[in-house]
Amino acid sequence: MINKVVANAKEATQGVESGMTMMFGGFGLCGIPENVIQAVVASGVNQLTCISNNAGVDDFGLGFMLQTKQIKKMIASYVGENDEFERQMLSGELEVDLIPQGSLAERCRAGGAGIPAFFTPAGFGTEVAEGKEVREYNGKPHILETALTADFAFVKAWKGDEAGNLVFKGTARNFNPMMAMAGKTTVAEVEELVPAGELDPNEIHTPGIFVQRIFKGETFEKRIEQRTVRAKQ
Amino acid sequence: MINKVVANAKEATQGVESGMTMMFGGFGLCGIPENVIQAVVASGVNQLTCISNNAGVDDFGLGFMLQTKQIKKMIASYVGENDEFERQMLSGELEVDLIPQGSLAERCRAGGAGIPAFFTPAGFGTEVAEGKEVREYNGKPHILETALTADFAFVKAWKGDEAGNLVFKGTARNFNPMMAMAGKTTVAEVEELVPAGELDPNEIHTPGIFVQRIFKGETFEKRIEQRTVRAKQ
Amino acid sequence: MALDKIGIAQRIAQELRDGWYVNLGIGIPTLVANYIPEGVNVEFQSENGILGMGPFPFEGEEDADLINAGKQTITNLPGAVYFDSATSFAMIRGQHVQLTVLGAMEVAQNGDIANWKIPNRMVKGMGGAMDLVASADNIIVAMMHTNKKGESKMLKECTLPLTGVGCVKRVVTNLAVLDIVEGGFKLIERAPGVSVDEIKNATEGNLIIEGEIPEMSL
Amino acid sequence: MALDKIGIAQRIAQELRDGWYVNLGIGIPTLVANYIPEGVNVEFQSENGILGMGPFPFEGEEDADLINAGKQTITNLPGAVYFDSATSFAMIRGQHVQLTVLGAMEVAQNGDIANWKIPNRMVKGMGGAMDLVASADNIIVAMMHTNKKGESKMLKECTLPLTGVGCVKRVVTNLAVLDIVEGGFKLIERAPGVSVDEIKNATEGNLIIEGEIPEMSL
Repeated sequence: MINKVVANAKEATQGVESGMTMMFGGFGLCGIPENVIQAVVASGVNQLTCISNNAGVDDFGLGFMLQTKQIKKMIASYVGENDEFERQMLSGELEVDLIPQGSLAERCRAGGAGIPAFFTPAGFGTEVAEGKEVREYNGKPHILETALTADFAFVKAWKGDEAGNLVFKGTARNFNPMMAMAGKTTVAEVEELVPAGELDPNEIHTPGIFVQRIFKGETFEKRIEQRTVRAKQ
Repeated sequence: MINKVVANAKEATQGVESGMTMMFGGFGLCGIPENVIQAVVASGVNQLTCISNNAGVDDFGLGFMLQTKQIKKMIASYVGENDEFERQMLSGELEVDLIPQGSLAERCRAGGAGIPAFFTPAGFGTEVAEGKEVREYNGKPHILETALTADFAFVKAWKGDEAGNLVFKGTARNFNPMMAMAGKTTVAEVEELVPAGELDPNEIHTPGIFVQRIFKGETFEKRIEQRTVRAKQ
Repeated sequence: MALDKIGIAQRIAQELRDGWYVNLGIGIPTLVANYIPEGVNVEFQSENGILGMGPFPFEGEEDADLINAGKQTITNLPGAVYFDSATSFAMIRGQHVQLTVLGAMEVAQNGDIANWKIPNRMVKGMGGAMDLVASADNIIVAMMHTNKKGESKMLKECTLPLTGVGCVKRVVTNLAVLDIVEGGFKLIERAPGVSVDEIKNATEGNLIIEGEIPEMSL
Repeated sequence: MALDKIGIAQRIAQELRDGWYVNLGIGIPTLVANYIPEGVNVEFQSENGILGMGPFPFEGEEDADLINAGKQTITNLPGAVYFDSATSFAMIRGQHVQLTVLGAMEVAQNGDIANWKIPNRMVKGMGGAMDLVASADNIIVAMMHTNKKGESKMLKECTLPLTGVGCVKRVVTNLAVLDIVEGGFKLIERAPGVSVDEIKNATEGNLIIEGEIPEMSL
């Protein structure tokens, strides 16, 4: 067994540098690597290209890194929950590449899977297709999309073991598995860290081969963005 | 919940016709849909194109369908365990398309995922690349491979529920999840069939949306191809 | 009288067929789940990674790890399953989802749709909408027929950046049900008490009216 | 004396480095797992869907659902994980596996390898070999230096259909360790008691000999 355990978020983010490309798992605030984000903020690195489905909210998640202006370019599919983001984007301070959510997911998977490019129908005839090769398959136009990789991929799992194997909970899985595949160095923060052999090998979502460092997150706020409930009858 | 349960292999294979393309999950004899294979043999359909990583052995798995000469064309990655196969292939009775195992897996996934084509390095400079587009990425030549789909995909799982959700065991998972995605009609045979809600939604490998019919297999021989053991100390 | 959002959702719910997997977008489409016809079994997919989505949780039972694509806390139903985003869009792109219902800012008479960007003013991003509209065979748009200024959103050509081209099949608005056919918007049904003239006035694109146009029954 | 299969496996085991994920092909490569150097932690991947492969099971404990790529019954070690074939080759193609060891029928001095087909005589298929050799940065071939007739399998050019082009980095045979370099096979080590001349005679391709060639230490 190859042991991937490191002590904490600070140790897990050793080697991050200004100008790097970083992936952050999560959908909205669900399943984001909270502890790593704090550590990257504390590291003070900047001019980052960040790949994440969303950009957090003003005072949580990647929103922290927007406040500190550490992000030079954002690659995302939806950024509608963040005023500071919109301000920086419309003022031109922040470069933004918006891409379809499914293409984002598939491009990360492709990056991890050694597939340099693939055809998808998503975005044909829109701004997203500008400059991209178009080819017809099954009577339908498709555009050629390329793989995404990152210097660091930061993901958050529910449980993990010493070998870096990860299990996610509910819809907190989202982009985490593909980004784990696509990082040159992949860092996983987990709520529960167990010895190798404790996870059922049938129930692991992300094999440890994709994870270089794992640690038990210091704190998890797990903030809810839209608390919707119904009354008890 | 959309109920996918059918009574048995015979009912599950309703609609199979001569000339169809069929996928069969499994690696060697591990994780193959034994009961469905018997039903397809019994149905008497022929001129089939079969997509499967292997072709069974002479007297088990897809070997049965070779004996009955129901298969016109075989698409596989490795067929080294089957004398009748080799005979039919070398005599020209059987068309054979051998493709790299990883490309086979990825082409099935692509078929199910609406990705009509992708680039892979596998097979560049070999027979496999003949007639295929070559493009360089990251300084390395890649070939363009296209998606595979099938009229019927037959898979075998360990557990399944009424909604068609599937859980596999050990290395019996192999090609089953991708083929489940790529079938116009996907049929799953399972060792254990449980009511919807009994499987933990975190632990399902193949979501029921990919499965049109599910049944509890009548019998499972689960033959072992190479029984290798060590002595108890 | 023109429909409210609930009415639009109720009308769209009539389109659901037994055995369908359905993706509901944010806003009005989400409401469709509340009006599933009797005897019709459908499962709702949310592209962030769940099939078998249930209603909102009871107060105090919210789980931060269980949300829908609108980031709302939800529950799951028996038979539900969670998956990653690549698998989710494999379902969508691979046409395993039978119906997509989403909102729009503009729809054009050729089936083009725009719903993700107003240049220099609002850029929220397309989220999963571009994948959904490019992939699904069956796309229904839920929207208001006109904007707040009373200007039509049923256009000859979209003015905003497109989300997808020639993909919309049917539009259900507060005023009407319209199908995209060769030559324009074909009027299928009127909202209760809404006249054909009202619909005509609210539609900038070519409106095709053949025979008597029935009222919706909700 | 020329090495036997176990000797070849032992020599290749010396190439393992701590923290590596390793794919071992069928035949001699499989034996490498028995000779992992002290203090070196590696994990073995089998492309049919397991990481953390363990030894053969005790008699009576075989599980039909747990085999390696050679279809042999196996066990798993703590930290093991099962996955599907697409994920397995994502690991391989995505270069997450640090070393691939496989057999061959022929190797050419430019790094070409042939191991899947003898036209009109034997066609077993390439299995995962084409993906492995096209993807891995570090490929070691384990094989006999000559065939049963004594003819060299270390060639100027492969005569059989190729599995991959220019991909082999190192060959460990019963006679020698050879690296593929600009210009041919560079002789790195001799099997114990095997002379440089014996290796020269058994090598059809260009053999590069620089300085004193050390004997392997096993």
